Amino acid sequence: MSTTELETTPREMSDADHTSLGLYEQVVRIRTFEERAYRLFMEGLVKGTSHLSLGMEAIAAGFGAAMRRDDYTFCTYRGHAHTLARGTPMAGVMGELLGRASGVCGGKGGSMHLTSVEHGVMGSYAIIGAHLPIANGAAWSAQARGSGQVAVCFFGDGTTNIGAFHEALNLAKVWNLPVVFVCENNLYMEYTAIGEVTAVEHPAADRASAYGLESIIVDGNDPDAVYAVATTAIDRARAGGGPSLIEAKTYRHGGHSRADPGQYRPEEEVAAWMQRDPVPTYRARLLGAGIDEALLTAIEQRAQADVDAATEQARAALPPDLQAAYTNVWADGGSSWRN
Amino acid sequence: MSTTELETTPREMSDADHTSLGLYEQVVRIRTFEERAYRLFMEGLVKGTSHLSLGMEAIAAGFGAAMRRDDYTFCTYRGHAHTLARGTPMAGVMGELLGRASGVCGGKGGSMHLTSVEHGVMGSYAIIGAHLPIANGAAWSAQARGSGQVAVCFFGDGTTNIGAFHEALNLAKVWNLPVVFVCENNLYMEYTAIGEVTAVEHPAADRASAYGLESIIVDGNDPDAVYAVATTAIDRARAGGGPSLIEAKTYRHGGHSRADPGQYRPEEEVAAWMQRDPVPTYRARLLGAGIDEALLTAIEQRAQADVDAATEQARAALPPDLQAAYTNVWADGGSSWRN
Amino acid sequence: MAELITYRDAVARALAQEMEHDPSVYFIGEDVAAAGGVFKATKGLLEEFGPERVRDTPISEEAILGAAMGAAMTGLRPVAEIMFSDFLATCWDLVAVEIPKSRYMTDGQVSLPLVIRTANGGGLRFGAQHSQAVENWAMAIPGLKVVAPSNPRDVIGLLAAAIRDPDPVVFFEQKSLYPSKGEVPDGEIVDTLGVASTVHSGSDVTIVALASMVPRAVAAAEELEGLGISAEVIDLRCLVPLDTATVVESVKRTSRLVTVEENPRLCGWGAEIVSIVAEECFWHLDGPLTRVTTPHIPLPSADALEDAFLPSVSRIVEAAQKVVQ
Amino acid sequence: MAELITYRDAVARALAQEMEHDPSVYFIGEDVAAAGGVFKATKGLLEEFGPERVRDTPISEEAILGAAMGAAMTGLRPVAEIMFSDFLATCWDLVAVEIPKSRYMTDGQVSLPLVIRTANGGGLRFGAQHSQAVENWAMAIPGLKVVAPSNPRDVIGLLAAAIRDPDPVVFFEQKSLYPSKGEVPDGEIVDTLGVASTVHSGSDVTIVALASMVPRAVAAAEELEGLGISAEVIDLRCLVPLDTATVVESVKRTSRLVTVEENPRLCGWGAEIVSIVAEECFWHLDGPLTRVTTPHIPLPSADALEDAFLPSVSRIVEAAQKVVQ
Ligand SMILES: Cc1ncc(C[n+]2csc(CCOP(=O)(O)OP(=O)(O)O)c2C)c(N)n1
Ligand SMILES: Cc1ncc(C[n+]2csc(CCOP(=O)(O)OP(=O)(O)O)c2C)c(N)n1
Ligand SMILES: [Mg+2]
Ligand SMILES: [Mg+2]
Repeated sequence: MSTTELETTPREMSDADHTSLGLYEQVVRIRTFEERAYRLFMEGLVKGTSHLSLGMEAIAAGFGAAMRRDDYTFCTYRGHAHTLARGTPMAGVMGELLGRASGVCGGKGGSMHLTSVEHGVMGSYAIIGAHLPIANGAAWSAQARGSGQVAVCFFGDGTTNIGAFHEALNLAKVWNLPVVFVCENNLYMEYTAIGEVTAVEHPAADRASAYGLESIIVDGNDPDAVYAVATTAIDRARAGGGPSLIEAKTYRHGGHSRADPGQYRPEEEVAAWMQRDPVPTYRARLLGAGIDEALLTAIEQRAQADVDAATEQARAALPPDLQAAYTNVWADGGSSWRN
Repeated sequence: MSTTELETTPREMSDADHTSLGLYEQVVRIRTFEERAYRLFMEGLVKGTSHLSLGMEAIAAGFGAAMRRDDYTFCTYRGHAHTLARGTPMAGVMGELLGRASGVCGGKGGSMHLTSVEHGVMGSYAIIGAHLPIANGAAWSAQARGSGQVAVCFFGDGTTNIGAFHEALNLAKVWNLPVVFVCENNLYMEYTAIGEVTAVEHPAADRASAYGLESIIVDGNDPDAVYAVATTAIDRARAGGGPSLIEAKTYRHGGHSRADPGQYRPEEEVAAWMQRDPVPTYRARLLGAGIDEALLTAIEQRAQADVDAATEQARAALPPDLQAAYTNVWADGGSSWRN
Repeated sequence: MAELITYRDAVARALAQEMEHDPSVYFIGEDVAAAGGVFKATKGLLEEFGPERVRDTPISEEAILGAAMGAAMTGLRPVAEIMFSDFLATCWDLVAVEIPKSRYMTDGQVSLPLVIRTANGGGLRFGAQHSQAVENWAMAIPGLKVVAPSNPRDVIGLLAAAIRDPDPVVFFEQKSLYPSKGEVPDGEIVDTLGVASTVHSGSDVTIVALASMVPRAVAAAEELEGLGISAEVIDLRCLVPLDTATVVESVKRTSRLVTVEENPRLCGWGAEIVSIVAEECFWHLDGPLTRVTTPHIPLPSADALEDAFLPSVSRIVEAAQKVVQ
Repeated sequence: MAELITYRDAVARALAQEMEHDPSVYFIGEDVAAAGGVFKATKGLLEEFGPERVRDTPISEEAILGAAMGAAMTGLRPVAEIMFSDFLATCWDLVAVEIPKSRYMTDGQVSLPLVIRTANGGGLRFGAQHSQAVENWAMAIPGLKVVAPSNPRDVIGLLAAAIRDPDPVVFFEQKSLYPSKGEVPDGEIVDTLGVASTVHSGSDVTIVALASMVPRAVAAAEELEGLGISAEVIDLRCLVPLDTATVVESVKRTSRLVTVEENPRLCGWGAEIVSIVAEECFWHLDGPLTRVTTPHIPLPSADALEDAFLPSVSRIVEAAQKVVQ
């Protein structure tokens, strides 16, 4: 449906409206950033590889908004969105994608390993499944320290078939850890449909009972729905209620990584999901709820400006000094293996 | 109940009686062998370690009887019973326990790695979980070759919490493999109760649905019940009906391995399970069914005689020749890594 | 007749040749069938040999190698792809503790004719978890054969030999070499494992290299010629079986050794070559035995850094000059 | 005052000392708490420090090391036990690809003060899957510190140092040494990582050993004395950081080197020591550099075979005689 049909006259802003605008701002910022990252990859400025969250922004936005400042995020190589959603400055993320000294990891991590500990982003992990047990560890430490922090761990549908998933979910339940596992089910692994290699229909939700957990599925393209389910799970974990496993149904607009056109996906499927693009649909919902379009336009313009600025800063930044390769292997700052 | 109460007058033997006698013979042979293995370990003749199936004999007996001669067995370090249940000669098994050249693996495998390919025993694996994916491979090959063979894979309750379990069960279902996974749930791992480290009550059965499988629990101390469930699962697999996961409830009479007295187990628990010892209870059932006690006594005497003979042969056998250490690393029979 | 093909296409040609040759050869891995592999090195195999013999798997590396191992012991000759060699770590129990020990522990009852293909090494700006050169991990495990070709022709000859070999082979394809081209003769190509090749003859110093380091070593040898140093370059091709005869014979002539490996510094395969030479050629040596390696650091992602720390032609030249002077 | 205690009891004493010293030290593993460990090396810790700090885990090695890693990056100092070093293969991704690279990839944002304790090596007739000596696997990974004590006193001093170290340490306890006894002084013991010790002085040949090979090397040195050969024995104690200074200084004096390791032949730590010496001491050498290792085979189970193939005193003596003559 077109947004205009829905438009009503602007009105006073409620708390809920502010939350909605925050969510909209986040999806728009991520969308704008990812579109730019794709362009820079095609221009050869982003080297190696890059995995985008285009179409999947609502999950990062909803959880980011539900998390406390000191909560922990663990994500994958497809982690630009989650890194930004915790407030990591765009320039540092863009700098890392471009392999600059100004990057959040000084250019040593790259697109797949974005990390910003000061923003609670404890790392982007590029080995399928590896970070689920690690997220448990952060949750265990929060529990031991009585800090009330919660660890939120994002991963894909394909990740539910690797052993580390199983080990992590079981231990999380047995130790009653404050951790929330979020499966971003975008229906595909790299180029293979999850349905072709999985014993159950819902790769995460149909496994929940194997760990004594409730089966939870949410529309991953609906920022409000994600925010609601995230708030419930995170609050429960913080209150000592233990872990959750949430399956968020979503879809990536582009391919798996780099220049993959994603042609292994049926046209109708792509078209159907494009109808559910979280950015225009959420925009329409807000307008329908009577939010002043000017506010939305302002958000969109601010996002463009910020991404432009971040891109400029990253382009202007220097590559890492060669000596940097020999730093931070060890806590003493160096890399010597001999006395 | 005492056996005498149940006794009735002997009668003609039915097919069912022959099956029962076969099962009884198998549990008695395994029981007798394992008691001897324990004694030889305490005498220092079995070196290293040894994991017995005392109290768990009915599972090996029931499955052994239900398998076709060319089916595949994959078991663990706790594999004496499963190796014998496929018809591997006792002398070769005893020889391996004693580290003799006459052992089924020439003394190079030891108690934890009993293997007899000619009897379908494709190996005893000492790394928890490792053999579940390997059993899939044998089942995949049987499927590809159209041989109608089935792979049966035995493992313990503690093994359900390691990643390889999860990966194997999922692939078995996705590829519809002719494999039967049998969890011997003896309530303990080494010295820790399975309930203390597992998110669900039934470590295997409560996970079946995560792989699109039926939840199956059987009394692992009842040879008839095991035989029945084994026959159904194996026939289904052979007919192209895919994998099964079976949880057999049982208990080990002794400790985990070596000289472990198993004192971490509550006395009442041990006492209660001793009441369910498969050997006397099955003996009583057969007598109650009117089987001539003389037949049972004969089986018991034959088992003793065979174990005595196997022990003598093993004691008399030579240790492996030192040169044997350099054989069979490679298919050419040797061990050279250079040209 | 011969044609110029890429290292990438050589992989598919070798697999097709062997699946054609032997119906018991099966191929499994992640995204290998319908997608033709993430490096496009297995394109066309599904179409040619069908879904029974060319199968996509879940992301379950232990299940993949378990399937290969169990199938190999019961009559198939499986080839399993582990997409990146870094991921061997997620199934290392199968690679290091199950597959290589089975024949030995059963005193020969079990045969495992299987091949693990994997994309190895750096140079693509993939960062520390997708760029490791881990052929030394496999070389350290008794019971594994280890192969790493440096050119398209060898990819075919050695992969064919690995598939026909009755023992488990880990086959390292250097991912930085996939786009590289080379002459390949028509018809079936099957080599023998354990035979190194001397790709550049010389008399002053022996340079031993493998896979992606071979073209760099050859370039260095050419540069050294201009500097009046005659370098012999040996392409090992296999780490196990290891062609020690070729290395020892060469070092006895040149009296000097430089190894060039992508492995990080400590316990790389270069250390093994140096140790063999230090024991078996000691009285022939005229200079310190030197290794050119990646420094002992995780590989950084930024292109500027990655290029600076993988062994380069100039580092090889310097090392050779140093041992000769 | 000092007392005679076992290597096994030294482990529990070191853990108690450090858990006493620092409330952020936590200890997890399979059967480590209520049962006190399958080697009884952690007896009494649960009773002393309670179930919050001393925890039994499921049989989930990846979950164990993941818990340790995540906890270490967020304020705890976890010690995780991997029961047998062979099982490191089931969590090798955590050991080799996650834990050692995290600080580097994040350019120092993440600190991982954690220790992985594990029972390593052969000699107990446990067969090929429970007897491997894999300290070389860990040494090959940039970002890991690697420790392997040879006696009860060092178990305490080095385990304490490992726990207080800000970087990840893999701590190899040689399971054949658990029953061995040694003098241990009273009070807190904390050593420094990366310092080798010369346990027997000599002038004809340097013998470099580690863990269970140290007592054998010393016995060999004593036997060699009778044969008129003066052998110096160095106990490395740590592989990373590596005390190359002590080794290089010694070899420059003795001009000869024999390394003694439990690793299988190829790419063991002995090859690294030989390579360092072959490059840095070349002009001082008077004889071939020799390694005594386990042959490159999986370890057989039978006692007769196992005893014959782990490096023995007599093999060390022969090797030293050979390089000296
Ligand atoms: C252990 C391991 N196996 C394989 C890969 C290669 N790989 C990278 S992403 C990917 C697909 C993951 O799919 P999914 O979990 O659905 O996440 P998505 O990319 O769809 O977000 C694969 C197979 C890897 N990185 N690690
Ligand atoms: C990967 C791995 N972790 C730990 C061990 C040590 N271990 C040997 S047996 C055992 C207990 C296994 O319990 P369960 O699966 O219930 O089998 P059971 O011994 O009771 O038959 C453990 C932890 C191992 N062999 N492999
Ligand atoms: Mg996906
Ligand atoms: Mg058990």
